[in-house]
Amino acid sequence: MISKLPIFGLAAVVARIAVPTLATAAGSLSAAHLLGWLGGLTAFGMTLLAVFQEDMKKLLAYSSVGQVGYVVLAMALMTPLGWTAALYYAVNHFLFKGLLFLAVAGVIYRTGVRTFADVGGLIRRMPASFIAVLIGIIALAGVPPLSGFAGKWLLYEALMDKGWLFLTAFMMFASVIAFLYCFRLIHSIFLGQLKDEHRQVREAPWPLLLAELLMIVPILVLSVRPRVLVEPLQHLVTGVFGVPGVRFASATTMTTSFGYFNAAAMMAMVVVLVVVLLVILVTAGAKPTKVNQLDIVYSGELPPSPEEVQYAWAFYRPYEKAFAPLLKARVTAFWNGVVDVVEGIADAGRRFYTGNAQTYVLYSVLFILVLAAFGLAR
Amino acid sequence: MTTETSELRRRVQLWFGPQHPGITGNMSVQAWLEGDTLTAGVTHVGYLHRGFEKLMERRRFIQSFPIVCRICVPEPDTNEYLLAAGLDELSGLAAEVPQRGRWIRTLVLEMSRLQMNLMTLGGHIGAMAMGAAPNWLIALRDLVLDRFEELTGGRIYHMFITYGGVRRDLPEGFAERMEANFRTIEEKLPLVDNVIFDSSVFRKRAIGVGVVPEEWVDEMSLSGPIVRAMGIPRDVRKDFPYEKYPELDFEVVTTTGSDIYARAWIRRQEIAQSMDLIRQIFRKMPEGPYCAKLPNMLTWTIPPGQTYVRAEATRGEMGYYVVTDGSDKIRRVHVRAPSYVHGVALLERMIPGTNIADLAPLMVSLQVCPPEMER
Amino acid sequence: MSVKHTLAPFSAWLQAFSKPFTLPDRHGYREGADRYRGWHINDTKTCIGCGSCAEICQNVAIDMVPVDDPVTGDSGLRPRVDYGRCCWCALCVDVCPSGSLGMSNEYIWVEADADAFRYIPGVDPKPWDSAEKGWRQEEGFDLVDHQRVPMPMLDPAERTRTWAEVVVGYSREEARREASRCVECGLCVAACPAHMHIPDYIAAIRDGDDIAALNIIYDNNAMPEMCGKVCTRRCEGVCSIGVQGEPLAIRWLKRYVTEQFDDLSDVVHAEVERVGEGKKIAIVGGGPSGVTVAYYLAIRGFDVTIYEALPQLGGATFFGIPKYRFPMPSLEKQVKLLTDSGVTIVTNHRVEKDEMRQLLRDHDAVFIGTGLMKPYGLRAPGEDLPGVMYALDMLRDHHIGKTIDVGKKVVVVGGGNVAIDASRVSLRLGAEVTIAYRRRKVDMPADEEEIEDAEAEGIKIVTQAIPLRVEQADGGRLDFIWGPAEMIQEEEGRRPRPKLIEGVENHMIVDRVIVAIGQGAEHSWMPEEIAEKIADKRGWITVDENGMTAYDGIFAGGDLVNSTADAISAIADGLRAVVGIQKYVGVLPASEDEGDEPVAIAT
Amino acid sequence: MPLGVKIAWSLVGVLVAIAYGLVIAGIIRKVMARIQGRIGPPVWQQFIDLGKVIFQRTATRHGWMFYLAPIFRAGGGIGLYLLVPVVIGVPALSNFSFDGDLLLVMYFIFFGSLGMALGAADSGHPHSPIGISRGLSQMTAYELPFALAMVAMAAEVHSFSIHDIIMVQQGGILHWNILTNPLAAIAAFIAFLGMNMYAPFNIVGAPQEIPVGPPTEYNSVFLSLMMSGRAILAVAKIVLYMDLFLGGAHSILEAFVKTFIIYFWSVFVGAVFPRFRTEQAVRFFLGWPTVAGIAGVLLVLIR
Repeated sequence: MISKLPIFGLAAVVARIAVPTLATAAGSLSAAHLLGWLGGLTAFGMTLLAVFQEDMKKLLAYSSVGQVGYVVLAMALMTPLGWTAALYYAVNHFLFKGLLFLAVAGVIYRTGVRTFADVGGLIRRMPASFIAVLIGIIALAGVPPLSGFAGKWLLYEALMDKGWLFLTAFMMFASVIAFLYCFRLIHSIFLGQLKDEHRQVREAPWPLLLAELLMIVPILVLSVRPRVLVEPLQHLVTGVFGVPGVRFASATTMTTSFGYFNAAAMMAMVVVLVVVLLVILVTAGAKPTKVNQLDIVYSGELPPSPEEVQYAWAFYRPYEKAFAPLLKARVTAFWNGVVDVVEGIADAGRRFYTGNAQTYVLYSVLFILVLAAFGLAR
Repeated sequence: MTTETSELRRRVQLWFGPQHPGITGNMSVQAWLEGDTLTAGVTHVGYLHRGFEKLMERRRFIQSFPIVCRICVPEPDTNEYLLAAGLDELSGLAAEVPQRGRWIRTLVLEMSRLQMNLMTLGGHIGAMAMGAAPNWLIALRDLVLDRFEELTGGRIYHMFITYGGVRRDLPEGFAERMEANFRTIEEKLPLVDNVIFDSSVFRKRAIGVGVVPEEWVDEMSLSGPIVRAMGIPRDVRKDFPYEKYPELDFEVVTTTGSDIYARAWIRRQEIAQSMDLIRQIFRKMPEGPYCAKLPNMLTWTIPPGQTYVRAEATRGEMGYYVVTDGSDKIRRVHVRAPSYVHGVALLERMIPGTNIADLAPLMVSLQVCPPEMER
Repeated sequence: MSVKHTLAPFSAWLQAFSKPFTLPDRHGYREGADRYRGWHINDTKTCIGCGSCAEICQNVAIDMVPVDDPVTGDSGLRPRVDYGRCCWCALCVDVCPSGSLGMSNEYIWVEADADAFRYIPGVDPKPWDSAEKGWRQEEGFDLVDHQRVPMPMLDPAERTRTWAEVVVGYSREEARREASRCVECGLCVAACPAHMHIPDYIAAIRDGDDIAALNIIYDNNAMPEMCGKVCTRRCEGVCSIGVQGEPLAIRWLKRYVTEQFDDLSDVVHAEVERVGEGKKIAIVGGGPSGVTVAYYLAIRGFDVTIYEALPQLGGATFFGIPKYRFPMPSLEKQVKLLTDSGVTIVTNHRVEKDEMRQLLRDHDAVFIGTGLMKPYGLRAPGEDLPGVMYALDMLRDHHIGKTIDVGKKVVVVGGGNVAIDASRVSLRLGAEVTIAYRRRKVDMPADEEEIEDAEAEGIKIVTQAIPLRVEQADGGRLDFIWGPAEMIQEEEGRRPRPKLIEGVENHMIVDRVIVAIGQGAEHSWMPEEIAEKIADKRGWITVDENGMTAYDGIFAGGDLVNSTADAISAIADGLRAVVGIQKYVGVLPASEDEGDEPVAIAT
Repeated sequence: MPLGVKIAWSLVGVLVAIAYGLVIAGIIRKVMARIQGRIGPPVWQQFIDLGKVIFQRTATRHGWMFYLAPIFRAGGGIGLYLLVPVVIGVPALSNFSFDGDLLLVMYFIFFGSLGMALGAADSGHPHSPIGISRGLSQMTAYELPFALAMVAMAAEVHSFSIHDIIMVQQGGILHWNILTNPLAAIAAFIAFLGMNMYAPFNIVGAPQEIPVGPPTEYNSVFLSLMMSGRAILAVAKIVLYMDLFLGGAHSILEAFVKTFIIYFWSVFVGAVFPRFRTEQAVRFFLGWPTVAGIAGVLLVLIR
C-alpha cells in the first residue's frame, strides 16, 4: 500500500512541474517517449521476472513494480486520457494489490511458508482467502468483468489515442504475461493437492479478512460502475489539461475517441451466464459423486503423496527456456546498463528507504507538505 | 519460516503408462518431473508378464509356437524363426529343412521387418501428434499384413514358421500381389518423406534430441538401428548370416547423428531395403517342398543339447538360448531381447534431462516392445 | 526453418484427394483371406472324436464333449471350442487325423452372451458351417506321421514254397519308430472287444520298455502273441491316423513285444489278489475264450481245468489258422504260461453228456467255449460229390498232420479269412487256387492285407460269382458252375445284395471245391436238459452281462456266443466271464457299480 | 430493439452457433480423416459424442471450483460470441457488440481460458497445471502478433469498434483488411493457429505427454458443457476474424462460408505438422509472426 504512495507523488510532481515544461516543449518526443518506453519495459521486464519467482511475496513484489511501469507509461502519455488511465490504474492497483498482499499474508501467517511448492490445495482450508485472491488476480489480470479491465481499457485507448502503436501491442503482450503469474499465484497456493501438514490449517484471522473485505467492496463497485472513480479523476485531469479524456455515453458506458465499454452490461452478462450455466450443470445429467483429492486418473497407478503430484516448482520452465536469450545472453549488456543506473539511483534512494514503514509515512507527509508549499508558492 | 524447498516438493511424479497414450506398449515409466524436464525415470514391466519362457517348459515343442509370437506382438516372426531354428539345430532337423522352406522363412522374416518398420516410422511422428503419416504407414503396413493373412492365415500372430520349415506354401500369385502392394507403398513413401524428414517441425524436434553416445554401445550391448544410426554397420544378417541372407544382395544401412532423426532415417531406408530384399527373394526362390517330414508332434523328443541362435529383428539382435534334455518338452529357453536393453537400461539412462515432450518420441525411436522385456 | 521444410509437408494434402485406405461401413464385412484362421468348422460325419485337437491345443481351449447322435466306430465325442481361450493357431486343424476339422474365413461374430462363444463346431449350427474358404489341412505339412513303418515280409515267390512265417516282424528300432506315430487318442481301446490298453503299451514300446508293454498287454489278453499275429484288429480299423494315412500297426507292435521273450513266465507278473483259492472251475473247450478264462482265474488262485478235444489248446486259432501266419512255437509259448500259472490241461478229451453233468457237480462253475465246429454247406446241387470239401475240415486235418490231396486246381467258395487261409494252404500244397465270392472285393470279410497277400502269391479272385451247382467232370474232376451277379442296393444304409443274372453259366473245371462259407454250433455232446435251456434253435447260446447262460453256473463265450467269430471277441467274452464267475462264486461283489471298468482284469 | 427480444435472438444465435461449431468440428474430423487416408466418422459424430457424455451415468467431481471450469469455458465462449457482430446490419445478429469494443472482446477470450484453468487445477491432477502452464505460455506468445495486428487494424480506422472496422472494409474484396494490410493479416492468422490449438501448437492437450491436459479429470455433463463451450468459442473466434479481416458478412450464408474458410486454415496447417515443444512454440510466435505484425503496424504508420 505504501509503495503506491509515490505514484501519487509522481503524478503530483508531473502535474505541477513536468507538464508545463514537457508539454509545451514542441516535439517533446524524447523525454515523454523515453519515460513511456521506460515504463513499458519495466512493466514487461518485471512481469516476466514475476512469472519465474518461487516465492509468493517476491512474485507480488515484482508484479507491483511491473504495474507501476504501466502507470509511469500512462503518465508519460501526457494526455487527459493517459492521466485518467494512470490515476485509475494506480487506485485500482492499490486496491487489488493490497487485497492480494493481505490474503497472501494470511496464508503465510497460517502456514509459515512462502514458497509455492510448499503449499497447495488450501482452498479447502481457507476458502475466504481464496475468494479474496481470486478477485484480486482477476482484477490484476484485467480480465472482465472486474475493475482491472477498465484500467487496461483506459490505458490501451490512451496509448492508441496518442498513436504509440508499438507500445500498445507491447503492453498487451506484457499484460497477458501477467496471467501467467496470476494463475500461478492462485493455483500453487490454493488449488491442487492439499499437503498433509496443512490439513489442520485454519482460515486467516478475521481482522485480515475484514481488511480484505474493505478492499473487495470497492473493487466490486468499480467493476460495475467505473464511473464512480473515473468521474472524479476526470475533474482532476480536466484541471490539468482542460479537456476530459473519457466521456460517458450512458450511465454505465464509457467512450473514448477509440472505443466504448459498458461495464455494467459486461458484469450483468457474466453473472447471468455463470448462473444459467451453473443451473444447467447442476440439473442436467447424473449427479456427480465427490471423490477424494488423491483419487485421480493417474495412468492406472496410485498417486504417491500430495507432494509428488502437485506441480508447483519451476512452473513456467518452458517459458523460461523460450525467453532464455532475452533473459540472459543477448541483452545482458543492455540490462546490465539499466541495472547499473537503477542501482545507482537505488543506492541513493536507499538512504531514505530505511525499511521502516513509519519512516515512509513520514516521508510521504513531508512530501505532501513540500508539494503544498510548492502549490502555495505558485 | 522455511526458505528451502525440499527435493520432494520440487518434483512431480508422473507415470507414463501403463494406461497412457504416450507409452509404447504395456509397460510404464515412473518419471520425476522438474519444470518440464524429467530428472529421473524408472521403468516398470510386468503388466503382461505371462512367463513365456516358463510356459514353454510345460509344452510340447509344437505347442510353443503359438506362444513365442506373443513375445513381440508387432513382429512375431523373428521369435517363431528363432525357436524353430533352435529346435532344428538341436534335433538335427536342420539338415532336412527344404530349400524352399528356408526361402519362405527368409521371406516371412523380411516381410515382418518391413511391416514393423512401417509402423515404427509412423510412430516417430505420431508421438509428436502428427496424425496423417502414422495413419498412412499403418495403412501401408496393412497391405503387408494382407499378404501375411493370405500366406499365414493370420494378420498379427502368424504362427507360421515351425521346425522343419513353414506351415504352408505360397499361395498362387502371391509375388504379383506383393509387387502391387510394393508399388502402392513406393507411391506413398515420398509423401511420407515430405511430412517426416522434410518437416521443419519434425526436424526441430528430432535433430539433436535423444542422442545415444557411442561409448554406450559395447558397454550396454546395444544393437539394431540405434547402433546403425551412429554409423556402426552392425547387423546380424550380415555378421552372422542365417537362412538365405547370405545369398541376398544388400548393404547395411548406416547414418550418423545418433538422434531421433537419424534412427527414423535408418528405418525409412530399411523399408526400401526390405522391399528390395523381398523382390530378390521372389526371384531366387526355387520350387519344391516347403517343410520337412515332421515327426509325430505328440511324441517327438529331442536329444539333450543347447544352442544359441540369433536373428536381426527391427529392434536389434534377437537371440534364443534353447536347452533340451531329451524329453518331449523344452528344458529351458532364454530370450535375449533387444527391448530389454533398449527399453529398460538405455531408456532409464537417457531419461534424466529429457524434456517431458520428448519422452514418447524417444521411446518410439528406441523401439521398445514391452513383452520382450518380461518374456 | 527453410522454405522447403515449411512447404513440403503440405503435400500431405494430396492424400485427401486419393482414395481412403479404409472401407466404409456399408461395405459390410471384409472377407477373410482364403486361408484365414477364423471360427472353427467341423464335419461331424467324418470326425471320429479322437481328441487329438484337444491334445495339441496349448490353451486347453478344446474339450471333447458327448454329442447326441454319434456315428458308430468313433468315440461319440466332438470337440467343443472355447473362444475365450482359443488363440486361433490352427494346430488343431493341422493335426486333425480325420481331416474333418477346419477353420472358416469368417472372423466377425457379435453376441451379447459370452457363453455363446463356446460351441461345438458342426453340431451347433453356425452361419459359416458351409464356408468354402478358410484354413484347412494341406499336403506337405503333417503333424502326425501318416506312413507306417513297413513290415518286412517274405518274398511272395518264396512264401508259396515254404510254411515259414510270412511276416518277419519289427526290429526294436522299427517298433519304436512305429510306436511313436501314436497320437494316443484311445479310439482303439473302445474298438477292441477286449478293451486292451493299447496307447499305454504303445507308449511303453516307444519308451523302450518292452517288459512294461508286455505286462500292460497281459492286463486283458492271455493270448497276445496269437493276437499279435492274426487278430482281426478292429483297433486299426478305427485308428485315427488311419483315416488319412496308414493306421498304426497295433497288431505288429503287440507281436513285436511278445516276440521279444522266449519264456513269458519270466516276464509276466500279474500282481493280483489270489481271491479264488479253493474254488474249482472247469472249462470245456480250449479256444481263446477258454484260455482267457483259465489264465485270469488261475492267477487269482482258482483251481482251473481245461478240457480240449484236439491234441493242442488254441481252438480255432490252433486248427483254423495256417502255420505261416501263426506258427506252433508261438502257441506253445502261451500254453506254457498257462501251465506255469497252474492250469490243468486235459487234451484229446471230448467231454460227453455224463461227464458234463459230473463237471457241474464237482466244480463251482463251468465255462463252455466249444466254438463253431460244423461247417455250413454250399446249399447248391452237387455238394455231396467227392472232392467237395469243407475248408474247416481241411485246415484242421492239415494241422493235426493228416495228408491232404487238393489236386492241381482248386476253387474256394467264400470270402472270409477262412477262405483265404484255405486258398493259401492249398496253394502251398501245390494247387492253383481261385476264390469265388458272391459280392465285390470290397465286401469281402477277410482282412484286406490277407487278400493282398493272397493275390500277391498268385491266387485268383473271382467276384460276384454265385455257385449254381457242382457237377462231375471227366477224369474225376469237378465242374464248378457259377453265375455272375449284379449288386442291388435294396435298402439305404445296408450293404448291397448280389442278385443272380439269369441265363449265364460259367464253368470251371477243378479238382477240388473247398467250401468256406461259414460254420455253425454243434451241441451233441451237451446233456439235453442243459442244451435246451441255453441254446436256441440254430445253436447260439445267449448269455447275460456276466457271461452266464440261462443255466446257473454255466458260463459261455467265444464263437458260440458272439457272431463276430474272431479270436479277440472270444477273449473279450472270456474276460467278461472271468468277472462273472468271480461274482458268481462270491469273490467279487455282485453290484455293477463297484467296478466301473468291467474288463479291469489284472489291475 | 427491446432488450427482451435482443436476448431471445441472442439465445437462438448461441444455440445455432453451438450447432455450427459442432458441425464444423465434425466436418474437420472428416477432412482430417481424409488426409489421414481414412473415411472418418459421420459429420454429426460430434453430436453423438455430446449426447453420449451428457447421458453418461456416472460422474465424479472434486472441489467446488471444479464446477467452474466448464462454466467459464462455456461462458467465455458464449460471452465472446455475444460481443461479436455476426452479420452486418442485422441488429438481431449483432448481439451485444455495442456494449464493448475490440479490447473487451480480446480480453474476453482470456476469460474462458483463465476460468477453465482455475477450475481444472482444482482437480488436483498434475496434468492440469502442466497443461495450463503450456497453454498460458503459448497464449502469451501468440498474443504479441495478434495484438500487433489488432493495433494495426484499429489504428487504420482509428477505432476499436468492430463495427467501424467492418464498415471500412465494405465495397469489394479489395477493401478487406486481409488485402489492405496483408502483413498484419499474416501475423493475425498465424496467431490464429495458436489460438485454435491445432498442430503444431496443440501442446495443451498433448495426449502423448500429458493426456489430455487440463480437462483430464472431467467427465459426463462437465465434459459436455466443455465441448459445447469449445464449439461456440471456435465459432466466436472465427466470426471475429471474419469481421476483422474478411469484411464481415452480409448474410448468414456468407458468414458460414467465410468462417469455415478461416477455421479451415488452422486445419490446413494442423494436419501436416507434428507438435512443437512449448518453448519452441513460444519462440516461434515471437519470431517472424511478430516481425510480420510489426511490419503491419509500420505499414499503417507509413500510410
